[in-house]
Amino acid sequence: MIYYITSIALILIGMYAVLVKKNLIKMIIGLSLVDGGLHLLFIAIGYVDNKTAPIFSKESLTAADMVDPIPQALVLTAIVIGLAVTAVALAIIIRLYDHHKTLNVNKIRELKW
Amino acid sequence: MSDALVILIPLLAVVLVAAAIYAVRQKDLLLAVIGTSIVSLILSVLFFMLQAPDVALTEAAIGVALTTIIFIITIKKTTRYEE
Amino acid sequence: MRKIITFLFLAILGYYMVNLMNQIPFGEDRMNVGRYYLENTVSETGSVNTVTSIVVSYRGFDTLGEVTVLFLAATGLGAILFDKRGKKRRKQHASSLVRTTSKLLYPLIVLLGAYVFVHGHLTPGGGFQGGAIIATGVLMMYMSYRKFETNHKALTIIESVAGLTFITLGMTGLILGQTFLENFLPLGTPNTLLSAGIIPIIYSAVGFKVGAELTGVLDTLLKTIR
Amino acid sequence: MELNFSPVHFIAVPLFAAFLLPLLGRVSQKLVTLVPGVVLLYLSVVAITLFPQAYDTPIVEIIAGWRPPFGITLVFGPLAAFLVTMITLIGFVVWLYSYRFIIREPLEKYYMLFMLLIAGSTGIILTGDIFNLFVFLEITAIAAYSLTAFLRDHNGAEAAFKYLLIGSFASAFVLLAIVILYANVGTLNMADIALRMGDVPDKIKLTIMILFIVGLGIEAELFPLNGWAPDAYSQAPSPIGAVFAGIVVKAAVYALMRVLFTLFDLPTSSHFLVVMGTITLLVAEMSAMRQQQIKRMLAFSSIGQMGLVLVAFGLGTKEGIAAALFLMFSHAVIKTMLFFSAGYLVFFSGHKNISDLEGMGREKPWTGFFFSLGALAIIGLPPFSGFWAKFYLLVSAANASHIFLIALILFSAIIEAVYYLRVVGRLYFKKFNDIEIRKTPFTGLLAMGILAIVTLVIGVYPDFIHELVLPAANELLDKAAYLQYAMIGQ
Repeated sequence: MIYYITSIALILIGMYAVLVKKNLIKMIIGLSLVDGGLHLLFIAIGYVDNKTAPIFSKESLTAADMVDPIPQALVLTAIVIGLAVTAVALAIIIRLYDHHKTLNVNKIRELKW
Repeated sequence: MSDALVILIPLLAVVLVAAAIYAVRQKDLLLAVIGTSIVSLILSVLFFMLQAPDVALTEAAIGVALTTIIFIITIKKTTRYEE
Repeated sequence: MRKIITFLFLAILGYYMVNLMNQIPFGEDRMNVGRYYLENTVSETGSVNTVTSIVVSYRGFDTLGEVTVLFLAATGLGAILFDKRGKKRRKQHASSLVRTTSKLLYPLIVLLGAYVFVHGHLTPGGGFQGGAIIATGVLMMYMSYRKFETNHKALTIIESVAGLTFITLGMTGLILGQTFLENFLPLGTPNTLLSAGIIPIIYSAVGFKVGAELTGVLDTLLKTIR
Repeated sequence: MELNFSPVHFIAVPLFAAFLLPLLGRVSQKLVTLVPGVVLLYLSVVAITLFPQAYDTPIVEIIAGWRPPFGITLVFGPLAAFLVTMITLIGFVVWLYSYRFIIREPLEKYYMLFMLLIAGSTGIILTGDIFNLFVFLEITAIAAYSLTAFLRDHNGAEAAFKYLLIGSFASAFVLLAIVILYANVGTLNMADIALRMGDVPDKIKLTIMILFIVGLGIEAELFPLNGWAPDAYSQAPSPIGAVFAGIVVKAAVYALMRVLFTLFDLPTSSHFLVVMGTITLLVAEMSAMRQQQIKRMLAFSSIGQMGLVLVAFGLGTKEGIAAALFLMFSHAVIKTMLFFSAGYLVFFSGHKNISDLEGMGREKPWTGFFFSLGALAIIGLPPFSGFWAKFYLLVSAANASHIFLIALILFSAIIEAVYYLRVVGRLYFKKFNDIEIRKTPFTGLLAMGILAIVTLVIGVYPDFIHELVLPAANELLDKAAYLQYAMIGQ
C-alpha cells in the first residue's frame, strides 16, 4: 500500500508542477515526475508478496515463485518513451529561450492559456 | 520481508516525496534537477525491491543518468534561475 | 487563484485514486496472461529472463515501436535544432587525473554496455540499458576531452543499419515462418549465451541503435549554440 | 504472388523507409524526396489489394507467432481497411504536395518524420493490443510535435511546446487507464479485455472510461481539450496542417471509438459523445467565425467537423456510424485540399490574415479555384461529397428521431457558409497590388486536382463510398463478431 500512496503522491506533485509552475523546465520536470509515479504504480501492481524476479537463473526456480513480468516489460517501454518526449521538449525549450530570452510562460505570448 | 526493510521502505518513500517537492519548489533549476535525479535513484531502488531488476537497471541508466544530463545541458544552454 | 483551483482538483483526484487503489490489494497474485509467460518462456523462447522474452519476442512489436520512438526523438531533435548547430565547445580540458581515468574507463564502459545487451536473455538488462550505458561512456569522454568527437556519419549509419536489421529480421520471420518477427533460429540450451534464437541478435541491434541514438541526442544538444 | 501482402506492411514498410532515408541522403537528395512517394504509392496498392479480402473475412495478423492474447495482433477488418486506405491515399497526396513545397533543410528529417507519422497512425488503426496502441499513439504524437516545430520560427516552437505539454498529459491519462485496466483484467489484448470486462466493478469501469475519453479526447480534439489544435495547425508547415486534419485526428478518433465501442457498453458513452460533440461543434464554429488568420479558421472548422463526427458516432445506430465514417472521409479529402490551397495563398501573398488575401483568387486562378471548390464542398453544396456526408447524417438523425440534431447540422452548415463564403468573396473581391507572379508548382496543383476530382466523383457516385462504410460501421457495432475473429475463434 505504501507504494501505491507514494506513486499517487508523485503523480499529484508532478501534475501540480505542470499546472501551476510558470517555468518551462519546471513543467517538464513535472511531466517526468508524473511518468515516474505511473511507472512505480504499474510495477507495484505487478508485485506479488514473497516472490522473486522473473528470471530463471537457478534450476530450482519455478513459475510459481515469480512476480508478474508483464508490467515490468511495459514499464521498460514507457521509460524509454518518457525519455524521448523529454528530449524533444527540451529541444523546443532551447529554441524558445533563444528567441524570447526567458523561460517564463507569461512572457511568451502564444503560450498563455 | 525482513525487519530492516520494514523501516527502510517508508523511509525511502518519505525521502522520495520530499525530493519531489523540493524539485518542484526549488528556484534554482540545477538543484531542482538534482532533486529529480534523487527521485529517479530512489525509484530505481524501489523497483529493485519490487523484484524488477530490469526496470531498476533501466531507470538507473536512463532516469538517473541520461535524463539528468540532458536537463543539465538544457539549463546550461538557457538559464539557471527561475524568475 | 489558479493555485487554489489546481489544489482542489488534485486533492479530489488524489482522494479518488487512493480510494480506487484500495480495491486493488497490494502484493496479491492476480496474474492472468503473465502466468502463461512465466510457465512457457523457457520452453517457447529459450530465454531465461522472462522480461526479455516478453520485450523481444512475445511483445516484440512494442519494442520495434520503442526503438522507433527513440529514433524519432533523435530525428526530431535534429530537425528542431537544425540551424543552431555549432562547433563551439568548452575551452579547457578537464584535469589530467580526470582525463586519464576516463580514458581508462571508456573502453570498459563500452564493453560493459555491450555485455549487458548481449546477455539480455540471461541476466537483467538488455538493449536499452546497454545502449544507455554506452551513451554515458561517450558523454564522459565529451566532458574530459575538448577535442573528443564522435563521428556523426558513423552514428547515423549505425542507427540506420541497426534499425534496418530489426525490420529485416522481422520480415525474414514473415517469409521463413508465418509471421512478422517470428523466431526462426533454433532455441539452443537455456542459460547459455548462444540460445533463445533471434532474441540476442535483436537485442544487440537494439543496443547498437539505442547507443547511437542517445549519443546522437547528447551530441546535438551539446553542440547547440546558445 | 510469393511474398504475400500482409497488413504488417503498413507499419514495417514506412518504418523501413524512415530508417533507410539517412543512408539514402548520403547518396542523393533526390532519392530522399522520391522514396517516400514510392513507399506511399506501394502502401496504397497494398491497401487496395487487401481491401476486398478484408471486407470478405477480416484478416488477423499475428506478430512473432504468438496467438492472442499472448502476442500482439493486427486486426484488419472493414473499418481498418477503410481508414488505412484513406490514410495512405491522403499521405500520397500530401507527399505530392510536399515535393515542391518543402524546400527547407533538413529535407531528410522532414520525410523521416513524415514516414514515422504515417507508420504511427496506421499502427493506431491496425493494432489489436491496448498497450501497443499507446506506443503508436506516442510515435504519432512525437512526430507531430517535431513537425509542428519544423519551420523553426518562434511561433512554431511555441505551438509545438503547447501541443507537447497537452499531449503528454493526454498520454499520462491513457497510460493510467491502461495501468488500472491491467490491474483488473490482467491482459492487454483488446478482445480479451472485452471478454473479461464483465467481472470489473462498475465504478472502476467508469473511471477507466473517463480516463480514456480524456486522454484520447485530447488528440481527437474533443472540447475543452483541443486548445493545442489551432496553434499547431496554423504554425506547422501547410502539408502538415493537412496531415493533422486528414490523418492524425482521424486515427485518434478511431482509437477513441475502438476503445469505447469494444471495451465498454454503448449506452453509457453514447449520450456523453452526443453532448461533448455538440459543445465541440458549437464552440469551434463560433470561434471559426472570429478568426483573422486563414489557417486558424480552417483549424477551428476542422474541430467543428470532428464534433459532428462524434455526434454521429454517439447516435449509436449503424446508419449514424456509417454517416460518421462518410463524413470523416469526405472531410479528410476536402480539408486537405483547403489546407493545400490556403498554403499556397499564404505563401504567395506572404500574409496569414484573411484580409490580406484580397484579390489573390484573381492572381492565382487555379489555387483560388481549388480553395473555392473546397469551401463549397465543405459547406455541403450538392455536387460534392460534403453534401452527401451531411445528407446521410440528416437521414440517420431523422431515423433516430433526433430533431435537435437536425437543427444542429443545418445551423452549423449556415455558420460554415458564412465564414467560408466570406473568404471566397475576399479572394475575388479586388485586385491584389504588389505581387510578383510566380507559378504554382505542377505537383502542388496536381495534388489539389486529385482531391478535387475525388470529392466530385464521390459527389456524383456517393453509393460507392456509402457501400464501403456500411460494413465498416457494422464491424464497430458487432462486438461479438469482433471478439470472435480477433481472438481467432477461441
